[in-house]
Amino acid sequence: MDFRLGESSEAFRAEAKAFLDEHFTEDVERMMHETGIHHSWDLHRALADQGLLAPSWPEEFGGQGKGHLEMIAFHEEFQRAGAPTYGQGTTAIVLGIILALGSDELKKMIIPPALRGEFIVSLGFTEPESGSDVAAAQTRAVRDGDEWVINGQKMFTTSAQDAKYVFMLTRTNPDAPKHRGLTTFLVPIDGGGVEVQPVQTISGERTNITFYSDVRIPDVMRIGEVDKGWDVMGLGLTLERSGAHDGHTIRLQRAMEAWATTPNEIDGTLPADDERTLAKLGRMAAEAEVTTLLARRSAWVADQGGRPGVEGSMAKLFSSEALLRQSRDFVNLMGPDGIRSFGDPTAPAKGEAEYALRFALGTTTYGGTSEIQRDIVARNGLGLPRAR
Amino acid sequence: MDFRLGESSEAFRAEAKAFLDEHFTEDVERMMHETGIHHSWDLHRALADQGLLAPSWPEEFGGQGKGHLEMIAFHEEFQRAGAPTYGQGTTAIVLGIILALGSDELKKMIIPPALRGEFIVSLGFTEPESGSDVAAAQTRAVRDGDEWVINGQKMFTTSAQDAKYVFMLTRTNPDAPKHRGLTTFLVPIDGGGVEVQPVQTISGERTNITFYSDVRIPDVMRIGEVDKGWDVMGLGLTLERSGAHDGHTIRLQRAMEAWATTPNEIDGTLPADDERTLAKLGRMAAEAEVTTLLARRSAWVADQGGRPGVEGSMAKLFSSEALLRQSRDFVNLMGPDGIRSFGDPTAPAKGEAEYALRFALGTTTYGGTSEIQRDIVARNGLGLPRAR
Amino acid sequence: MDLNPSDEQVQLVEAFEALYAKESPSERVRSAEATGFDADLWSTLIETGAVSMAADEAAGGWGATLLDLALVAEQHGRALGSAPIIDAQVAVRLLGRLDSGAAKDLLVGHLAGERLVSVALHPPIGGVLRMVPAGAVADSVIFFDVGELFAMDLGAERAQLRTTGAMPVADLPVAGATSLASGAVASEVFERARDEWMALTANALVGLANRALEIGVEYVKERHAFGTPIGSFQAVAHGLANARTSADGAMLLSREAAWAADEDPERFSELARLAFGFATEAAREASYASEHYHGGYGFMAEYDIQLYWRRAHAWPALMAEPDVIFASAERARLDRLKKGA
Amino acid sequence: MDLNPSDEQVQLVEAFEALYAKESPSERVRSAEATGFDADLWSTLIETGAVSMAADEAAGGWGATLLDLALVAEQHGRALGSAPIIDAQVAVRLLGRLDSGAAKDLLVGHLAGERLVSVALHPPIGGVLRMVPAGAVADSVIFFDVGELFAMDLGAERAQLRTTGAMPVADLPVAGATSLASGAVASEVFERARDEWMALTANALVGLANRALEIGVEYVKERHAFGTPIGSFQAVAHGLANARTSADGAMLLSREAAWAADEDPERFSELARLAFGFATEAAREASYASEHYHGGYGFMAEYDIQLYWRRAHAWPALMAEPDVIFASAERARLDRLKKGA
Repeated sequence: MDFRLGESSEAFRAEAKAFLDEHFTEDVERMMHETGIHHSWDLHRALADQGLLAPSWPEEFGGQGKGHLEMIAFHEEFQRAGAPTYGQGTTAIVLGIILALGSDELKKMIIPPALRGEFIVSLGFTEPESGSDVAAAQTRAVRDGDEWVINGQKMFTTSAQDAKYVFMLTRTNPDAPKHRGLTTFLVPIDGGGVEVQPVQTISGERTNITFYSDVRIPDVMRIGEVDKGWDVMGLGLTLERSGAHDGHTIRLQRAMEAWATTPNEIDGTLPADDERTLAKLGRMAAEAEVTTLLARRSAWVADQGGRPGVEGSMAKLFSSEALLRQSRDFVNLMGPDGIRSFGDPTAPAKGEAEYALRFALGTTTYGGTSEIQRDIVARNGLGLPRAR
Repeated sequence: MDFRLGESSEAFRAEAKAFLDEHFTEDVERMMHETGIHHSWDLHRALADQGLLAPSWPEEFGGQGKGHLEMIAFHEEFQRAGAPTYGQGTTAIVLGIILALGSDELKKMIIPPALRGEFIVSLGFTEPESGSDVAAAQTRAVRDGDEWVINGQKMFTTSAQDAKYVFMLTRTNPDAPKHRGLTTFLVPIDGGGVEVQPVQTISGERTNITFYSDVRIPDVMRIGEVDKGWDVMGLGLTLERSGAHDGHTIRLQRAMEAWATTPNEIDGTLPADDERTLAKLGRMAAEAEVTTLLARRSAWVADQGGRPGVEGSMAKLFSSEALLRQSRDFVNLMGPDGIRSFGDPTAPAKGEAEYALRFALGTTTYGGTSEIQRDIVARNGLGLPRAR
Repeated sequence: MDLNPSDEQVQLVEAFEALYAKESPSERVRSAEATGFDADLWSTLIETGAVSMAADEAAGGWGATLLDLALVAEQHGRALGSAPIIDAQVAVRLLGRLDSGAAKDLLVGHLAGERLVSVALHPPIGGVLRMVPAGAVADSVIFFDVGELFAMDLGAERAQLRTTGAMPVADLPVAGATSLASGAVASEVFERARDEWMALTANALVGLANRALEIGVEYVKERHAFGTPIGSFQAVAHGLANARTSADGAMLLSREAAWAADEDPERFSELARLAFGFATEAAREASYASEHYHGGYGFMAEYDIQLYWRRAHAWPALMAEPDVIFASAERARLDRLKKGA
Repeated sequence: MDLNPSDEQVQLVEAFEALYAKESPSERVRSAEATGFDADLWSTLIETGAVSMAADEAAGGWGATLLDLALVAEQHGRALGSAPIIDAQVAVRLLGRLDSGAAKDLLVGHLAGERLVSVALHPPIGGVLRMVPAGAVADSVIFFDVGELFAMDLGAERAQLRTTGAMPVADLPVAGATSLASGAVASEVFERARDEWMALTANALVGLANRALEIGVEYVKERHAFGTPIGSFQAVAHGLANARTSADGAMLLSREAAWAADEDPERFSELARLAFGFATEAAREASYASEHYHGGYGFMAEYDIQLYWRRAHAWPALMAEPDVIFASAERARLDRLKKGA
């Protein structure tokens, strides 16, 4: 056994660190929190310039052929730094799908400019009436000659304000069983008929509702076969749950350990001298290590050629529920000061715990709720019969 | 509003206390723990002598016409003292059912001698293949002239080794829908064909499996109409969940507060000087008070003429889950000493926390599991659709 | 035992329920988010007597019991009222216990609606009263420091602190304070005020929890997934059943605590703290469950459930976290038991 | 990264799996409940080399790594072995680090299977070593007191303590102890032994958790209620899914901790404690979930699941509760970070 990620992973991690030191400036960070937009064009283009938008891709596509264990080191650094990654994250998922299932024409049209950093792509899965039950999507796509006409509404199309396309799940056959009448498309946002309405969230992150009125797109924008969209989604949802998960906990841990080992301004006491604080920090350290190990195990399984479905669900479930516990623990532990908001100059440890408290609320929902992950672990991991 | 139980309740509580001071001797307590049998004939007969076996019953039946608020004060004292009550508890449930639904002949045969303390009655609900799903009972009762022939097996017939009868749920019509082919009987244990097999449990309590082979009983032993046993059970299950719930917590609380305020033999330190210990004691105090209030609310609802279904489920759910938390907290808090067993002379606080840890395991199951109680609260309390 | 409020209390509750329905719908709560203070709501509350009800009849008040105030606080919590009603009532009761002229003057101005008085929950640290409830809108603040109780008039310049829950709290440097009392009286009156604040806030948190659960239950009945209302899934139903049970427990305990102020005074301190600790956790459990079962909608600023969740964290934090509260409750409890022995 | 054991490790695991299947089925575990010690199992373990494997090759052992021992400990935990294998291995490694003649003599006797040596996890209190692992069956015990490491031969009279989990623990009055080492060496070697005990016990708890979950999952697949296997109810399935996730996390962390003894020595202390705290809670969660979903059967002595639940509480309690462990882990962690800075 070996619990190191390996030399090439650490070298790639160092590359990520160097990149972040240079490009993830205080300005970028401040802008991200002020706007709630976790996407930075400066960062994105710099990544593209250094061939870091899709380092895991083969060199023929401009990638570097990095393996899963190298990629997770890279992602860990971005997450731990708190750098904006939503734009490149959703784009990478969609490019992965197009590479696997898109037509040659679509690949040619989308992949090279995307890898040059010219645009980003949003995800359009969730709808007002379908969340966890993704396959219940009602947004309609109707064929009209060589075109498709799309009408409907998508929730949580994060980054849509900056995106060129939305990768969208639509219903093409309302008469077929739920999972058999779906088709996926890449829908241009600026091609007319798409309205992007901003949505504010508790953590300050901005997302969007997007509305689609008689949006006409050519058939070439279709991905996968007609009415076989659920197969495409299977790949998409697995990709959505892959990647590092420890970043938010590690960031909180660093902030709380710094807070605990810095003497109080007024009376000079150290929070770390208190046994309760130490116990909470230790518990967080255990959960941070477990979070890291669960995510790395997924990467290792993939590296071995496996498909880490259950492992990915465990990593996602554990990391998000742990962040919830940790943020509550530390906001509590800080007493009245704990609720001074992130952004208020008087907040202890810059309000990182208070921010995590609100941020954590989203993590147990997006990318599949904790309930969905538990269903997956129970059914696919433990072999329990389908939940009733 | 008034949160006092009232003068007559307190007077009745004093009566219970006086009774326990006299009759719940160290010998009775030791015997209870040595045998695991939570029934004492001495105590039972003394209760009968003082007319305390069914104080809530009308005077014509030898009762005292006590109200719900008086009865809960009485039960609280018995529970808090840790006195053996299983025998009188199950008997009281069955007598209540017979009073409400039994034939005049059966009433005459059973109620007077039972109230004189001559015998006790066990419950025979659960079977090897039916626990939470009580209505799935498969023990067969077949009519043969004016008699019934019973074959089957019952689990957790606690006190059966001391009981004269088992109140039993049987299947009389295997072809009818599950809830419509059930009938309840009072089955004599010594009439032949019944075998009582002792069962040991983690807490040291003894219960039994009872086997029934061609047990013949006359039709007069039937309670309620044929195939309408589920209606009888409705009353039985509600009665089973009524009564005080705070006893185990209050007993643990008293033991832990005594432990925390007694100087350590070796170094003279007081556990109560430690903030963590104080916080755990305070949390237990809050849960003890809530447990008491939830149970008293049920009694108050009944006193107002209501039927405290949801309130009873909440009291049962909260009290048992709280006991589980509390016992874990204190076994942990005592460090290595926490796992010295109840009964070992070296155990701190006589091992009360260690005993509670094992005892609590049962409380979240018998009388309806926590899951069943949550289903009831969700469906009947919150109006949520039937759980799938 | 009688768990029903009296007829007068039912009327009181109905009156405030109506007031909050009109003056504190969620649009109003939202429009006061920046400051946590709705001046119009506050005026209406003062006019209705929400502050003066807390004073003895001798002082021109209604002589409401703490339980009466608790029932009002529950309505306040349900509606997430953006007004320092509990802080103001606690100040009234505190001042009513003091004999000094300064205290009497302060009370008169406070009751007349001229000078809003609040109470700092903690002594100053490094010369600053930190996170003072209503500190951003009060005209005077009462505080305790080294065995003495002081009042201090507040100037115009006070930075509004941004907190998780939109409250008019502020850090207030101590300057030019007047002594109101000293010695045993000062500390007893201060401790009593803290306990009353906890008892009333516990009841406000109960109202908050109840309303949060109503919102959550309504949502899971309407929201469908996999062909059925999501409330039919045990993963959802059991979380709400647990939260409803905790909230029922918190309601009983919080009302008992307020009742005990007059009816079981020896246990008041202990019960107020137990209720506050328990209600804090119940409100957080209830609002989190309801928020989480909203799925992504729960994370959106647009849905009301987030308003509840944020205040369930923020309101009680002004005093201390539950573990600290439970320890202080147990201290009061062990003191009482020792005296009784 | 490689999460697979080596071929040699796979063979080692298979050998011990077979040994435990034969020598520690649940009947044997039950028949040793009174003492927590199965003399035949212990003989077989010694013959198989379970103790000597822990010694360096120079000392006549196999030179197994801590990770090798951890994989054996996992099998031990799965089978709830009634034998002090971890205590004995920790003693071997401790003695191997000492130079004194007394230590060497003790090690020789211990490895020869003549004198079972155990290590007290805590210094004596009031002249008594309390709750000593294997204290009821060991011939000698090593303990630390005021900066010095001692060995003490044990007489015949030792009261077997009754505990939640059936272990051969005893309270041992200190008398006639021989010094093994003093100063920095003594405390370092003692701390190291405690950390190794925690790392190995963490892995035993992982084995316990895994087997408890297998039993629970099997049960809920077979047990029917309301016309369906109870494992199809979310209330059951989700509890087991959480427990499985915690147990997977505990397994990764506990193996990493044992691996770190040789491969990441600076983090070993911290990881051993984190793993021990986390595995303690994971084992309790797993065994409770499986026990509880057994319904009334889980409460019956006859069902094996209760054996797992009791040991999940008892084994780790010999060291300290999770909160104390986590605090000590964080202390080690902050020390390391300070040195690194």
